[in-house]
Amino acid sequence: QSAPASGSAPPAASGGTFAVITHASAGDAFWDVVKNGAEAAGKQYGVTVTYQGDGDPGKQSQLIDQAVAQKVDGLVVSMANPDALKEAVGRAVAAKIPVVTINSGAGSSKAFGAITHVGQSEDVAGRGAGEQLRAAGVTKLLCVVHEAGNVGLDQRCKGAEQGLGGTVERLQVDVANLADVTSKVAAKLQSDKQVNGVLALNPAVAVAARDAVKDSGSQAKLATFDLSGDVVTAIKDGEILFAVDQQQYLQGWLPITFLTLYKKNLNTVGGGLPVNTGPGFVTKDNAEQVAKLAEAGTR
Amino acid sequence: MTAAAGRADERVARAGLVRRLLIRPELGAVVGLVAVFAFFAAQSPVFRSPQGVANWLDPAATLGIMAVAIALLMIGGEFDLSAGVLTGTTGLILVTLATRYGLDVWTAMLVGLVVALAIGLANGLIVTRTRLPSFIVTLGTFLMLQGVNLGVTKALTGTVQVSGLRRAAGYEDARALLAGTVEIGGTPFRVAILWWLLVTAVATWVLMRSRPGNWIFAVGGNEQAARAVGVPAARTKIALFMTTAFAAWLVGSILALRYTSVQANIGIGQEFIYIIAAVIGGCLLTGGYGSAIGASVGAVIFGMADKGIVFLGWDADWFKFFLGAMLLLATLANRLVRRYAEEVKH
Amino acid sequence: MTAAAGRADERVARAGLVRRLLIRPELGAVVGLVAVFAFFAAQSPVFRSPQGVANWLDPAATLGIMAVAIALLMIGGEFDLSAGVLTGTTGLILVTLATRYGLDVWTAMLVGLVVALAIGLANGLIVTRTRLPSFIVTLGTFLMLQGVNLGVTKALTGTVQVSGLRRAAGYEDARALLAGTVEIGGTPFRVAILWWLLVTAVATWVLMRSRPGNWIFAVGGNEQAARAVGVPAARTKIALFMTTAFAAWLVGSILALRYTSVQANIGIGQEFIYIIAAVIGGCLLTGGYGSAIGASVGAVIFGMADKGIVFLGWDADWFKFFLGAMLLLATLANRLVRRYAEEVKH
Amino acid sequence: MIIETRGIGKTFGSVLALRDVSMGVAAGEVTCVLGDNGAGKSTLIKILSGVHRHDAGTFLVDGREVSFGSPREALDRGIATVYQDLAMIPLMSVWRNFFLGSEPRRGPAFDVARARRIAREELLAMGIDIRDVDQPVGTLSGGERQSVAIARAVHFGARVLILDEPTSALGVKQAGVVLRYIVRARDRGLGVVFITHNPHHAYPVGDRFLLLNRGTSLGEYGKADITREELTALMAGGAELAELEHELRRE
Amino acid sequence: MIIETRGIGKTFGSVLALRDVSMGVAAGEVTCVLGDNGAGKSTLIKILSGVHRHDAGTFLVDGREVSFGSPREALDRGIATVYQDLAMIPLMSVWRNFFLGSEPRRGPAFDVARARRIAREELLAMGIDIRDVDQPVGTLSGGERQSVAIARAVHFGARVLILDEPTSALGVKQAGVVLRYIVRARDRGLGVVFITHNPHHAYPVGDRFLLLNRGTSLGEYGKADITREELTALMAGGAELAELEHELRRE
Ligand SMILES: Nc1ncnc2c1ncn2[C@@H]1O[C@H](COP(=O)(O)OP(=O)(O)OP(=O)(O)O)[C@@H](O)[C@H]1O
Ligand SMILES: Nc1ncnc2c1ncn2[C@@H]1O[C@H](COP(=O)(O)OP(=O)(O)OP(=O)(O)O)[C@@H](O)[C@H]1O
Ligand SMILES: [Mg+2]
Ligand SMILES: [Mg+2]
Repeated sequence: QSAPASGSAPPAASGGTFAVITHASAGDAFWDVVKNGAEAAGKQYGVTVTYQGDGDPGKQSQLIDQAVAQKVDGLVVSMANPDALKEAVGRAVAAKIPVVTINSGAGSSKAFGAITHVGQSEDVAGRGAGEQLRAAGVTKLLCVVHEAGNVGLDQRCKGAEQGLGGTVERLQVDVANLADVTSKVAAKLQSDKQVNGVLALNPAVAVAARDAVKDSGSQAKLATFDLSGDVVTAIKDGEILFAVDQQQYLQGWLPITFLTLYKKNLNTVGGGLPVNTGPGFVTKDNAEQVAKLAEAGTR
Repeated sequence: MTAAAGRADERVARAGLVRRLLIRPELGAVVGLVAVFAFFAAQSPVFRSPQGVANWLDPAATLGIMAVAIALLMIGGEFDLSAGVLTGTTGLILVTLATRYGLDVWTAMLVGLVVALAIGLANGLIVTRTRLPSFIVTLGTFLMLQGVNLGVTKALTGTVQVSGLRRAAGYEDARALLAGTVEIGGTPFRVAILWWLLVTAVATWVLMRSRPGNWIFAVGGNEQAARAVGVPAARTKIALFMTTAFAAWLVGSILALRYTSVQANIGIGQEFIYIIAAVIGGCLLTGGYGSAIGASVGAVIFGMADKGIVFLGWDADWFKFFLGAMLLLATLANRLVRRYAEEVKH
Repeated sequence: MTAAAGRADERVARAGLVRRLLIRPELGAVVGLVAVFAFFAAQSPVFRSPQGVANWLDPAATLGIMAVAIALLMIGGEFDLSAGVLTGTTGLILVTLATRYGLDVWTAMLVGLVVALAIGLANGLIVTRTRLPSFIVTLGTFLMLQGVNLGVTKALTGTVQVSGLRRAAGYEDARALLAGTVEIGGTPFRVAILWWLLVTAVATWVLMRSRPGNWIFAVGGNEQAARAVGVPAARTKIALFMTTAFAAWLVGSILALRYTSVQANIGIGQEFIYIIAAVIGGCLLTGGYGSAIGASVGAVIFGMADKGIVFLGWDADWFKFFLGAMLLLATLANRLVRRYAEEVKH
Repeated sequence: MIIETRGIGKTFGSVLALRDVSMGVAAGEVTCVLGDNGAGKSTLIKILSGVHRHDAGTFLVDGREVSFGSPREALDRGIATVYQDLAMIPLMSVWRNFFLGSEPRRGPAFDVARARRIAREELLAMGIDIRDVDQPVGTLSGGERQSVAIARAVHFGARVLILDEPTSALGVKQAGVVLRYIVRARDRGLGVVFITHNPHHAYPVGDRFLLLNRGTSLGEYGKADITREELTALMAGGAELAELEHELRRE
Repeated sequence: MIIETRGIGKTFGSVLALRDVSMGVAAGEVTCVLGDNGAGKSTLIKILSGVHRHDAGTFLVDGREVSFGSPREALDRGIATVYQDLAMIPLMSVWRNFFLGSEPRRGPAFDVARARRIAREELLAMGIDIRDVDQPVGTLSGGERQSVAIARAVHFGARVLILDEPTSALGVKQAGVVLRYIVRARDRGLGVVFITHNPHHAYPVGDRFLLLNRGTSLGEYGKADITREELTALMAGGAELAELEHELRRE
């Protein structure tokens, strides 16, 4: 089969096979950078990295079970829903597979037997965004949720609410249909003039929301999570205030590094405390530098 | 015993013009439309302002273009689940070729069109040759295209989104034609709305006043009987799949030009919204019945309900609940009107 | 001229046992099953190991329970798009009541069952009373339930996921019954597999060997003709919607007990996978034809393809591509076998 | 009179399909309904059997006024019908179609073995030698399908048997069998309603003749009041048939 | 001979529907195909009209061997057919059905006004007074539907007209009209294949009689070789009909 496989079945001769299993579906802009980071690290260390993801915690735990059945040498798991993954992770630990948790789930990481946790939960990032927006004078914020019921997105909005200290209204849009995003955000801005800030949780949504702000003639400040070429351009042009950058590349790179070291050398990093990767912010000041990196998919 | 043609028949009760109009498939949907509009317009002044109208007409236009194509296909007795993802494929082709391979926008769009038509042709050929249900075949293409969109985009660009179309040659012209705005009474409306009206008009003419239109109804109503009187059933169906692919290309290009960037997972899930709009507009899922205007009206109903809830500022958590209730009520109104029209006496 | 019953008829060619078997709807699907299994088993030793089998049988089981119920409904000529979200609703009810309102697990499950059956009843009543297509009606319930799942969960718990079922009274017993494992040859298999086999067996018996089974085929094949000979068409359809709701409750409870937490958006999108499995297993989308065993086989095919691709370690970006290709090939194999069976001479 | 209608009528949207028709069906008698195409014969019997609800006039069963909401209600009063266009479920096998709605039971189960056997026997008795009762009805020939419907109605016919053009798709021999069934049913005390375009089929078995034309009744005649020739003439709308025979023979 | 078959046969799965049938259709002649229900008549004409492909024997049109892949190919050689069970699209209006597959054009468009007018005229000429040619075919009576199909085939019939039980659902008058059409088509030099169960319809118009029984041919007779009584006797499988008439009359 001619899959352009960055991680293909036969384990590479040297280091071993590590499985990255996240709670995001394939093609998600944020998690794609994580994937790129993990794969780059795999190439660097000469180990095989496989990446899978599914937003349904049940499916995610099935993927973990599969990795255990395949006797991988290490496991990287994002835990948006720790309760649901408890048993699957437990089975991996019982099978003597070292586990590193990433992104959310820092609280349960140690209890489940993971060797360490990398990254920070979405609400920390959200809080950072909220604080920045408050500094920019936003009092009523629109949080654009592009996948209803997604825990990560909910945590981002919640964090922003804490950081802002003002009102946060949620708006549900369909990320697969950008025209819909534009017109819904515009509808909200037209019908509620109090809203003076918009927080997008995805770069494509940010681009669509930018049009909405323009269309509706609103003065609302726009910020977003994550980067894309267009987002960076918009930041440079002053259309978007800033983008939250969790530096999630590290959430892919570091766990593979740690697992490789653990396997070779039994190193454990952080002594059970989480290793933080962000959040960073991309603003007009540093947009120029990261533009290229965002296009390449590492920021 | 044989009455002269044209003489009134004593066995036909006098049917008022109103009732005769109501019997048409699309005019049932129009009642749903009026009801939904009245509901939102009464409560939100912004909703009925020109700016508000421009706002909810915009997504209705792109949805409408697709709904009309899907309605033709459904009247012809088939489904296309791959149409939503195909809008993404054409957009990705356009942006990738224009930004990474230096093609100008027009050439990139042409390549996208060729690929889209090829995919439509493949869908049609597989369905007519293997006689597998189109639900399954286009589900296969749906999944495969999803994989291709993601896999190829990643392989070529290293990311799951391509952007930067603004800098490509020919961008401004193409944008003005497909993704610009026209001012009407001081309010800018998207040109997509004009394209949508054009597509609806052409589709209606084809359905009602052309030979292929007659064939579409026939292959959807009873394919074997249609074949038996010499209708080129396979060719008709293949043409319908290619029409859908064409519409997907049109919508994909409009959206890519408007947002200048495309994400690899765009369009997923939209295929059902197209079908929903067509069904609200009176198309039968079993084929052989429906109208292009109805599908357009269905698209507007969906667009109004979808945006109206936001205009009213109802709790976002309950959004889907209201949307579902609204759709159910609109279709119910539509149905009640039609039944009334069919059953009223004398 | 009238041949004695039982005497061989000279107009019937000798049909081999193999061919007679192949003509059954489900045995076509079995060929697809064998092909997919052989493909993955040949390349991945883990896939064919007991642990691997337990691994892909597990999702096939929950999918299979739903696919069988949906297959019955589809044979009866209707769709249910709300079934996937309903698994989430029942799970949310179970976990919320057991963790926030102190009910024991059994009572909470009972409440979930009552709600599920009420929703099934509502679906059935609306479809049979209004004569709207079930696609639209259950689409309405689908959206409404999505809203309710999110809105109510947020309102009651403040988050979009509820967890902590492990601490509820009666959890261990309920878990052992619905979400535990049984050891076979040293490998733990999920008990859900047993439930799935039971559901398939019961459904097959009902379809083939009971009066309601006859009615199901009839209302799906030609509702008016069935009504004309006295089949209680409305009651049959309502019962089918309630059966689907029951299955959704069973699966929702199994999953909630297994993962002890439920997310408010769970189950969205699954409704089509159920339909896909049923169609792979030989159900007609137009109703009147299909089998419960076929739907189960379809679920296994889907489960194997879904997990097999992961076992082979193919790039996740291309996952959907392979899944689509696999499904298309499996259905094609199925169809070719059936056509061969029907056309072979003497 | 088991069944009686008085000035019954039915409208579909703007189409007046039936107006002011009065008729009766008595036990032990055959009522023939005759008339041109589109005269309203099928509409009339669909009202009698509960498929349509009449919207004018009165409809009495056993002297009591009724308005059937579904065919089940008619069946429950012993009215069994062979429809012209609502006959069979094409994808279902012959025996399943045969027993649809009245499945024999053994315990909770559908007694499949008995259903198969009876279906085959009843069809054989009609002179239809179905190869295989498991064959889907959709693959039967037009006449075979019609025979299954008739055999079913005869098997389940309780008090009134309604047959809408049962003989039209049948061969001479099979038609003869059906006519014999009608006579036999009549002799068993059933009321029979028989629709046909063939006066050679209608006259020998009919006791009363209801003539419909363009939705209205031209009158109901007893057998005593009318000769075969008169009947034929009335059905053909005058001397047309004789003239035609003559005309065709000339060449 | 326009059409000729030699030892033609067709199998559906394990069902041998037709075996070793030879027949011919000549210009200006009417070939009647007669036989019991399930004898294979419809299967035979579906081969002639391209719906099924034969799997044994040879099939010649104008002396050249053919095997039609679709009805279109048959139509293109001037073979028009009225099918017993593949007649109409129920949800489509009468005029759309009438012109389906052969729509009249005006420029690129379907000439709707003309289609409406011709459909109404042709039906009136058959004695069927359709209220409204915009009515969906599904709401017509059985006989009206059949008339539309016949009117269509007659209107488009080029060299061979095949009619599968066209008169079975028709009233006496309408059946007469159809028989007259057959004669007129024959006189215009068309070859006609006419399937019926009614010897009174078959004998007056037929020139040759092909008798089928249980899928095989019992022989082809010229009109000179057979009397009406012999034909009736052959169709009824012996003296059954006479006996039946007698039996029924007795009571
Ligand atoms: N559902 C319907 N909607 C509209 N018109 C209808 C409907 N059903 C029947 N009609 C019309 O009512 C008239 C009577 O139809 P009916 O079927 O009763 O005739 P019929 O006497 O049985 O004729 P045939 O001998 O041809 O079967 C026909 O002209 C038909 O077009
Ligand atoms: N598609 C099919 N599959 C299986 N069997 C078939 C199929 N079509 C026809 N048959 C069988 O072939 C035989 C001949 O059918 P056919 O329709 O040719 O009969 P016919 O002579 O037209 O009868 P009738 O006078 O009743 O219309 C029948 O027994 C029928 O069951
Ligand atoms: Mg009738
Ligand atoms: Mg026939």
